[in-house]
Amino acid sequence: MALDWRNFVARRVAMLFKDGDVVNLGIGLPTLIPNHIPAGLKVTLQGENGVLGLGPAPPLHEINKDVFDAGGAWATLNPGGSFFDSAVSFGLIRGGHVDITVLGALQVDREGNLANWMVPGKLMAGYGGAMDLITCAKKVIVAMEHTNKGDPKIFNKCSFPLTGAKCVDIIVTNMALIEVTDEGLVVREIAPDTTVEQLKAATEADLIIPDDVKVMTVY
Amino acid sequence: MALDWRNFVARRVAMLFKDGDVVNLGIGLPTLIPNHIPAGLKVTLQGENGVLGLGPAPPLHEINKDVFDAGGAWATLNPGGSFFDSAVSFGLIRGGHVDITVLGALQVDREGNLANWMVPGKLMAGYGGAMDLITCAKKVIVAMEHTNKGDPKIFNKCSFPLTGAKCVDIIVTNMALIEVTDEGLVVREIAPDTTVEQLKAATEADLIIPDDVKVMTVY
Amino acid sequence: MGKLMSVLEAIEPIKDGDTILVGGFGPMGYPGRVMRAILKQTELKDLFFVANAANQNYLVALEKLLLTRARGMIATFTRPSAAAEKLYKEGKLEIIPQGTFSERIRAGGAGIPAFFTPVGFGTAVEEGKIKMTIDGREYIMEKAIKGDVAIIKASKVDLEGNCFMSGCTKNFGALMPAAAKYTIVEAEEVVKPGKIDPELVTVPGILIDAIVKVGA
Amino acid sequence: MGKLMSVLEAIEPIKDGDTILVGGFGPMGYPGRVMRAILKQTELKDLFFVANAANQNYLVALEKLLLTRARGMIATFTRPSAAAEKLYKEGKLEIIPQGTFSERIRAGGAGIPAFFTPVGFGTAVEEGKIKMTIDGREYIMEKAIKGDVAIIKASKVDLEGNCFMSGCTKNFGALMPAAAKYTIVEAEEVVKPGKIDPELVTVPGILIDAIVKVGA
Repeated sequence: MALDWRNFVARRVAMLFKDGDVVNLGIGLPTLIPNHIPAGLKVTLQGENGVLGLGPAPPLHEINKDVFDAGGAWATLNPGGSFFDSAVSFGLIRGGHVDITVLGALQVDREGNLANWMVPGKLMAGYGGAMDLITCAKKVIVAMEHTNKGDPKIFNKCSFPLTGAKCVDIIVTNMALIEVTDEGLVVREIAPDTTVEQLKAATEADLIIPDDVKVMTVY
Repeated sequence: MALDWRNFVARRVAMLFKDGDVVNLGIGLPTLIPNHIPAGLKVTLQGENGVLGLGPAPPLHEINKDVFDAGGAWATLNPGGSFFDSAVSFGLIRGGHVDITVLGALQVDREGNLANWMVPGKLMAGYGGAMDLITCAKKVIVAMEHTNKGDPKIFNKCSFPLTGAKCVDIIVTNMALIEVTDEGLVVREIAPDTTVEQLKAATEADLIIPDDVKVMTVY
Repeated sequence: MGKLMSVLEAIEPIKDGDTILVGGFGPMGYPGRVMRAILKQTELKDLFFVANAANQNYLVALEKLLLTRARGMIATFTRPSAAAEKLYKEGKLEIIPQGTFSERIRAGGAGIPAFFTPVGFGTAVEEGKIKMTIDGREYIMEKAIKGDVAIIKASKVDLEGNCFMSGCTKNFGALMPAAAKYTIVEAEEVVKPGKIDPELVTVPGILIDAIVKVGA
Repeated sequence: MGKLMSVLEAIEPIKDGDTILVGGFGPMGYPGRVMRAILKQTELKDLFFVANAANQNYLVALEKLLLTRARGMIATFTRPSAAAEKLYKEGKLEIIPQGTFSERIRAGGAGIPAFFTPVGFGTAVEEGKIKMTIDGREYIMEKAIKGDVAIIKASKVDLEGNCFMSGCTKNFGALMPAAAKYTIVEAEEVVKPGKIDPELVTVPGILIDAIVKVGA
């Protein structure tokens, strides 16, 4: 059964996790990721709202109104999980105890700058916990649709106000897996249904495409 | 039944407490104070080792090895008490949530400076939690014997390294109750068995003795 | 007088111009009963709110107070909120990162006037702030937040004010009482002192001034 | 490999020169079993210890390590300790206030490189430190403490490393794991994940690397 593009991206991101990782997932597409974490891989999900060990959403009749994720969705707690206040929660985040954070973006650029909190003159959402997470998590993965209705989201330089400076490590989209390096944006994988020309056309930023670029595949 | 001087001092200090006060008691003489707090006065005892609501020492056969005071003595917890770590504990202290701290001193002086952590060349004990308490508690009460085997302990200027600068509010000894003011040390009460001459002889510091000085009495 | 009182008694000490810290992560842990009383049963004005979020759908009393009776707000996320948009355009809304928000409130309660954090460096958050390089990395200095009043919600509270906040409802309400001069807690369950396990006290009673029991 | 291991396996990663944070308020919460193993079953040297106290009567393995195999120590209270007196005379013992000690360790774990406190102003503690006047009061800047290793004791630990520390035994051990690269916890009771109430977890398991079960 073919995956839709959102689940394709979610599964490719899940494949980047290692045993023992502590992972924080943003709202939107990243919430699909838990369904794709291989059984047997021990990944601890952190919610910045004060929880470690988030489990799947409960059946409606088993909701505990005090257990929810940072997007406000009902959740469960896995055995070995724990609850704490926001100072402890962001102490864990700021202290570097979250290995990976995965979140969406309005814009990302060649230096790894990320903008996702406002569109000048249009939208003002706020930082929430994103700024702490992308500044302090050991690895920052952006998971998103490659374009916004055809308009590029990956730039040489972000024009929106930044959520974080030089923080993004990897960008995973429906078209490619791109690594942010000191040399620039290096395309490591291209989706099977995407050509190099399509990828370049959908990206404002200069891309480095090595000879050994791989086809993006998921198990 | 007459009180010995230590219990006399302890009771006079207890009479300074008000309903609702949060109080931290140092080691030595201050540990006698709880016996003298009037029934009906709600005073919450804090231990900087991570506890609010310390109760009396338990009978030997009822010791809970995880409940103790900051002097390391076994204690009990009153209903409504709670436990927490040392960062929370000193957050409460530093944040000004302890109303009164009572502790001993090697030296106190006219400016309210206090020295109780070392005697140069002789003794090096360390600050423990005393420095935080005397800097941040709303009221600092020194409870001690007026002299050290006849040698004064109240000076115009401390010679030992300070534990806290300009922090002491009230000094209660077996000879007097003295208030530290901007004008200097004001004797508010003199013990019944002490003369003004004896008090002055036992004190290196200049003392202000107002006309309305009272006799130090306890209930 | 005990700490358990009516909502009107509890909010009586609040004054025009006060800075009010409001607990809750979205609707979870948000003290809706007390906030509604401030909206509907007082004419308090020029209030300054410190709350994680504004949200016109879930935090209705706060939204209405922000619209007409607030002189400003500190928050981390304010979508959707017409009131927050209005304050933002007027330069009266300070948006800060959530970890910095939490830590500034904790600092306010813990006697720490300021601290350094890497969060916000290189963004608009750093503007106007002291910067320092410490052990080779660049940081910005953030100052403590204190309030006149904290309004929080607990799962259970005893008559001395000891609060238990269940699961993820601790969030910011657990930090606010220490940072405020006067704290009101609302709870559906009010019990006798000693009925909350001393290991489960989220906020010690010494930090609580007023308890309001709300219908379950 | 799981986190439960022998004491020798647990201490194997410790290296000469390491900074070791040791939990405990006096003997309560002090990880005696692991400390004895370091003393008797290793030849580790040039160690730097961060512990609230030195005490030759109650903290015997620490005392002996301080006497012969330590390059220095940070502590708040060291009486009686011949080893601490020796280090002090050699200029290798830093005595700091206990609240500053706690907060510096918490800061180390929470990504706060430095903070301001009023404690120590006007005393020897302020020497050599940055001072700042904030909102009219004078403060000194204190820097975070981090370690290579933390060694702590818990009342109960689960196989994922979640620790429950009972009563007053939380003290500094609750703060140290976040501030260290590698943490060993010793406990008399080791249980399956899920057997500790999620509201009672003093230290989350993600901060624990090695669990040593000790005889009751």
